[in-house]
Amino acid sequence: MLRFTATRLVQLVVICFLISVFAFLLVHLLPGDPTLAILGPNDTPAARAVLLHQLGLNKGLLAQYGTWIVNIFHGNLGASFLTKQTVTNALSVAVPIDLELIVVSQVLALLVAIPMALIAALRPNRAFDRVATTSTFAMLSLPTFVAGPLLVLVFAVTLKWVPATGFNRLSQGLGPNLKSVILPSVALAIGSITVYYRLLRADLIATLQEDFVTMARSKGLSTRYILLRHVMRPSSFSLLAGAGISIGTLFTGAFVVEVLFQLPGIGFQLVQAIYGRDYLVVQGMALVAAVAFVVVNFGVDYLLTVLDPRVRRA
Amino acid sequence: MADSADRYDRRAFLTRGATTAAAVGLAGVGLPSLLAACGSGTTAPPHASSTPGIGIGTPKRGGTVTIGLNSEIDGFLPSASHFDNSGLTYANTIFDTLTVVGADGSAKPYLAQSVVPNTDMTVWTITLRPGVTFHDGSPLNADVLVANMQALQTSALTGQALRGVVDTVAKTGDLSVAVTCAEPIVAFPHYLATQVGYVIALAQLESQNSTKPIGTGPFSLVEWVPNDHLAVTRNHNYWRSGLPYLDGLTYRPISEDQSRENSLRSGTIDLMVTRDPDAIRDLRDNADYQLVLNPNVGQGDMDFVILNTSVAPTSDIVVRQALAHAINVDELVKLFGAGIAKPNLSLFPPGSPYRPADNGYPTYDLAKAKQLVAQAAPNHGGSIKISLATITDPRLLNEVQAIASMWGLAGIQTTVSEIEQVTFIDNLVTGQFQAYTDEMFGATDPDLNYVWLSPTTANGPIALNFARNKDDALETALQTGRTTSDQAVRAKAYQQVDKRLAQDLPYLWASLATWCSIGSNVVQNFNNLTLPDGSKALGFSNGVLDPTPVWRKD
Amino acid sequence: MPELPSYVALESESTLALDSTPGMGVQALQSRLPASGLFSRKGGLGLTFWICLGWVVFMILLAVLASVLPIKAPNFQDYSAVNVGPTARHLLGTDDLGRDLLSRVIFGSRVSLVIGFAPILAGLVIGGAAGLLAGYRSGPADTVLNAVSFVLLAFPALLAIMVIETFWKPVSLFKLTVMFTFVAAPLLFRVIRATTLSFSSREFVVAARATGAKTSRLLLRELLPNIVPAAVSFALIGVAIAIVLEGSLAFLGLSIGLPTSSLGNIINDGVNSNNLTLNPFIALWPSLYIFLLLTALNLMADRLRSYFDLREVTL
Amino acid sequence: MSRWSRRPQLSFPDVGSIEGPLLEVIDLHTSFRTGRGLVRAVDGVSLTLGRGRTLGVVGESGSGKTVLSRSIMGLVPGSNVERSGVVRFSGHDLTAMSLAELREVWGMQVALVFQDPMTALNPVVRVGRQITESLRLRAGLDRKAARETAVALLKSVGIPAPEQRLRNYPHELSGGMRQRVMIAIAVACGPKLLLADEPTTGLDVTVQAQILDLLAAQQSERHMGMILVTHDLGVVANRTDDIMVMYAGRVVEQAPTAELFAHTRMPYTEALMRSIPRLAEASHTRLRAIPGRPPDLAADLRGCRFAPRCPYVQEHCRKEEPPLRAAGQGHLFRCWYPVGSAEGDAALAYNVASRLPAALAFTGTPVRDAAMVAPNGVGIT
Repeated sequence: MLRFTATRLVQLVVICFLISVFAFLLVHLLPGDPTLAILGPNDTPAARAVLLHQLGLNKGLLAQYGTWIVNIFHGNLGASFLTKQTVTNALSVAVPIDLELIVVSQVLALLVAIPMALIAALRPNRAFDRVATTSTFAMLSLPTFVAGPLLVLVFAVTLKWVPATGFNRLSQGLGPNLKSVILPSVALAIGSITVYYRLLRADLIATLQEDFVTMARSKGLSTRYILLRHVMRPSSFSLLAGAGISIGTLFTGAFVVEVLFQLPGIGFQLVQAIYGRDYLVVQGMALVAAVAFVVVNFGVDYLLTVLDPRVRRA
Repeated sequence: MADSADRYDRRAFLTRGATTAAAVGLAGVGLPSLLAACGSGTTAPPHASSTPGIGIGTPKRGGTVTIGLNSEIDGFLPSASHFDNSGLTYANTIFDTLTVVGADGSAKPYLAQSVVPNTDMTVWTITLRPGVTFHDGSPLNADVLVANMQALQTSALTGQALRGVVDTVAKTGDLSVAVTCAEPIVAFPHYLATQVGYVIALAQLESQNSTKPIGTGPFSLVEWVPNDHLAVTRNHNYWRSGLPYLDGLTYRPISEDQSRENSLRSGTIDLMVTRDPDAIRDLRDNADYQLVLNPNVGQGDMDFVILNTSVAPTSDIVVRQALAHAINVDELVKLFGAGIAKPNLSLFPPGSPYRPADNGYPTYDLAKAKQLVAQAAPNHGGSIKISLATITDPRLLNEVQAIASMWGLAGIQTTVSEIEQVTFIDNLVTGQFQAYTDEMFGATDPDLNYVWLSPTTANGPIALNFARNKDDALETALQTGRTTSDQAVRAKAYQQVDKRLAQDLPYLWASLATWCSIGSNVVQNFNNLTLPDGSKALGFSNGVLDPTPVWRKD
Repeated sequence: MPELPSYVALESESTLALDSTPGMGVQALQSRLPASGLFSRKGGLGLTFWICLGWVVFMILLAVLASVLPIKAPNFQDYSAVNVGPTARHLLGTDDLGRDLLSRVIFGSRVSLVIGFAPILAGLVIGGAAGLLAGYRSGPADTVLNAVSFVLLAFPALLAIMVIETFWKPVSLFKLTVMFTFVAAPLLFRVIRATTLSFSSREFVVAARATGAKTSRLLLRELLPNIVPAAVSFALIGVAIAIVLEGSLAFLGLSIGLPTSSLGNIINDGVNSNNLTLNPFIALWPSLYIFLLLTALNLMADRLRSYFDLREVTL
Repeated sequence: MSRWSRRPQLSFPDVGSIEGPLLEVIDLHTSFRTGRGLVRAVDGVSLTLGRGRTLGVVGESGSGKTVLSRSIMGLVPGSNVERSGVVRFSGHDLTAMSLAELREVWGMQVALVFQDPMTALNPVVRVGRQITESLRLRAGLDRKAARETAVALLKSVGIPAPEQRLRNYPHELSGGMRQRVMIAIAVACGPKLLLADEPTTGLDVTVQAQILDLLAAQQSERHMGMILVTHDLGVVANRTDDIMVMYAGRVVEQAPTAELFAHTRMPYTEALMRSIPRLAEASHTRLRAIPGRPPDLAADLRGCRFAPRCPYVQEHCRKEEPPLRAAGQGHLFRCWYPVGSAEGDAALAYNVASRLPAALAFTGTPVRDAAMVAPNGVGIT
């Protein structure tokens, strides 16, 4: 096991280094610079020179990258040129929002997709399977930015059950917190249900054709027991891999929902920082999102070796 | 100073929150200097029993209100942060301005006890109100005011705009300061009602801290989480005794117009500021909500297409005339005004003293437009090609496509493009554009727009007069308007400005912006500020609120 | 077509001695084609398959022949009929600029079909080849390709697309396709690598290798037929996601330059400034188009997979 | 607990006390509706099995022997199955039972041993749980008792160090070991009838013998009836009491083992026996395979199903299918020109004379494969 984690750690470091270089270069490719965003029309050459010096942007790219990386190791991700807010502070606002959005939406997606897949796999090509498959396509062709407004129209505006926008932090009580997160999570979950349903259904059908299922039946075990204790585990591998990727990409992929529901998550602040040429915030957010993705997927890889003893030797 | 040239866009959070670079840094809200000859206001039809925004019955103390704004600000430093309409609303909550514009349009003393000019209006003496303290307990005195003024003069953001106005600032007494101007500035009190009029505590000024504001205003800071909320609580020793009524306030910036409207209708917020005509149309006839539109006083923000007069083909006046004649403004506003916005082919709103009877602005005439295109085409390589751009906003994108098809009918090949905010502003400032949509010129006194219109700021690599039109007659009219104290002469001067703009056509006018504040019936008295001298303030204008008089009914 | 339990299938096809593992070589696939031809309901691919195929071909024809069809110009603004529901003149109604929705959806489908299929096909080729190689021949090639795929996936696609767009003006269909390929290729790489890994440990591959088969022959003849079903079903989801992703970009103003329409930016327009309540048709027709396209594609894919995969659930 | 858990009360008398046969199968049919028509996998099979006796079922692939074993248990899944006939097990008709009642029978009364231990054990579940789960859920033992029984079971099937083995996963055991675990699982709840579906096919010969001895030992120790399904005549030769030969879904010959080998009546059975390589023959003698292939079960077959490949075939065989006829005590066969009878020899001679390919192949003397013989006459092994 140690060798497994060791190679993974090395890969993690290499990948994060590549991503940090990638993020840094990309952002500095953007035409224009933060002085324009700060000074606006009063961007006289003199004022610009002063500001560039203040922000340390007059140094060479390599030097800037160097200072950025050194700061990171000291735990200082730098601050926004515009709002003077430290990136860590912005993250302390963004990460809880994204984490909660991702956890609630993916749990919802799994709670819907798993039972559906089980029933569909038990009777492939029968009525339920056909209906479920078609309805998942309907969900797939319903973009988040259509699902969001529809949900708000029904549950917030007409029924007034939940707030239409905004994020109530956990400190304001679980009830209000969940209420503020439920609509964006459902909008996000709709996209994931289809992927999870199709992955799980395909694997379940394959597993249900294995001999050990007939063996289990020949022991007189109930269908429910066989499904949960024998069939689920070997069929959940690609589902897990799918979850890893979908959770990873949601860190920045949820920006549409974050805009619609005014939730300043990582995607939201990343987009804003790009528009404002707020280099340090962009680099900080991009790096954190990327590291989160890598960590999540390495976690999934580890979980796969735990779930499938045959893989452990690899 | 001129009202902020803020951008009307649905992606306000994308742009304004981070950059609001569009604002000159000086956003003015205030009142017309003359008694407004007030035409029928475009306020919503009167409610059953009360006018919207005016409280009924005795004010109730306590409770909190949540207000949804259309954008987030980037800080609380008047000398470094961009105060768009949301910025000014935040500032009105935590700070006070030296003067506030009254319902009659004149700038009345507020934090300042008096603002007195010398005979030729070149030296203005501001005397502060005694016994006023900041939230951190420090006293308000002449030293603090001088420090504030000097900070504004030296700041990269506001310095250039103030150069033409304020020359030197000197303390003349414990509570009085003398400001000498470069030239007679008739509308100086109006400047003190804009971003430069806010006075912040020495502690915040010296540390240049833009996230922890300390002011003299009705509420003091509790917590500011950018793009999420600003929480403030009642300032118990506010210098206006008995005010404010509320215990606290929460501002929530919601950039999506649709989301903000949904938040109001779902009760997530109690009051909102919007400029989306659809929202106004939806809620106008709904008895649960009070709608307060822009007062028909002073100058409202104008929606228009700005043409770059320093670059071909828009440098050719004939082309500009063709473009003006080709736009069917009535149809355009009907399509996008949701029946709320009104076409307004002038710098000034209808009923304003500065609006000439007929400013000669070209009306819609497709045949004439075609003829002008044919006339101008030979000296532009045989055909007129215009690139029309806007920022990422669904209504503006549709508007731009409509204009493009109208110009197409007149034979002008138009390409439409969408540009994100920073590049948009950069192109405006550096003149790398032909035709852009734009929205600005909201101000309580025409002089506040001097820096945007004056040919003196039209040259050099970076020009504040984006259209870069150089018209001497326009400059003389602006100068007389700025320096004469005779109202009749001033009116004639600004009428001349409007006529010149209609001749030179740097701006193709469309309609007045439909600013509106909408509150549920729970929120009372959100547009009924009374000044210390007992008279009524102008109140909500160009998207700026003052929460001081608000109370909660339930 | 109901299937036989595996052990029955084995017995009744004795001489073909199908190996016991689910995967089958290419020769087994050919043997599956029944004597009674492809079209018959009983043995063939079934009517639903051909209906779906017909529908997809119809959609592609519509998109290709759009400019020739007797429909209105997509960008013509008819101010007399703004936000109108389906009428004789405008079969599917008009949008908030009075443009005919039928022609905008058809012209829009041009962009969206390309955006949907091109990056996924490119991704399948690039990701597929890399995936096959990495999955089959683990070792340095695998670790390098895996690391590259990780970096591409981990990097916020949003940042890349936004930077490229502001830098690489104006946005064209080709550029969008290239950008989407960058997103699709690593995803498909990971799926195909995973499937290759699981199949390459199966006996029939080891057996084929034992008979001295060249790697290329082995990859193409043995592994590919088993990987295709999984890859195709994932790719089809990819098509849907790509089309809808283009809509999210339109939401941010980073999509195809206006006024050309794509299904994404029509839907986006249909959701803005309460068009949803005012004129829901704007968002409805393109979403319906995507839904029908996807359902048809996926039914075909499922039909093909179950046709070539004669096994029955034993529970 | 949900309604399924309400256990239907079926009473199964103790093995010793029932009169009559343990298992009685009367005219069992199992067919599958497929795209190519109705595949009649089991086409009318009847058999009886007494307590403690072993019945061998022999046949090529596609003869329906595996479907027979699964049909007896009622384990043939799928919505496209058509079943008829009666399967009476110690007085209860299994074919009339509901799924819930059948589930009472499975495991406790009747058990199944699979052919391929590799796929019949769940690869991701420890061997221990795959044994104890039926002990705990069906036999109602608590965790500790179940573990102890499992260890005892593994010991009884000859697995060394059973405690460690419980923690292993199936892929960590050898083929033989896995088959022993399978048998342990099957006999865990003390079934009265054991259906072994080609239990040794997946194993090498040396392990085969051990597994078959183990099955025999378990059978006698637990006084079980057993049906041993295989395609290898050698397996059933001296381990079964009776043998039933199946061809194309039908029983073609049935007799006590010794009787079948001594007086084979059915040409197919004779051909099967002849195809077993003899030690006596020199190495590399070419094996005698039966030419042709079994019929397509979906086609409507007329006449004797072995006719196309039978060296004794005559016109009568092609026109009318011979019924099962008795040939002495407990010996049935289905042929017009049985082996060893006068008509049989005449038919064979006639066919050889008329140069019928099947007959020639049948009578040709076995020849050594020249290419494989080294110059010194010793076969290249």
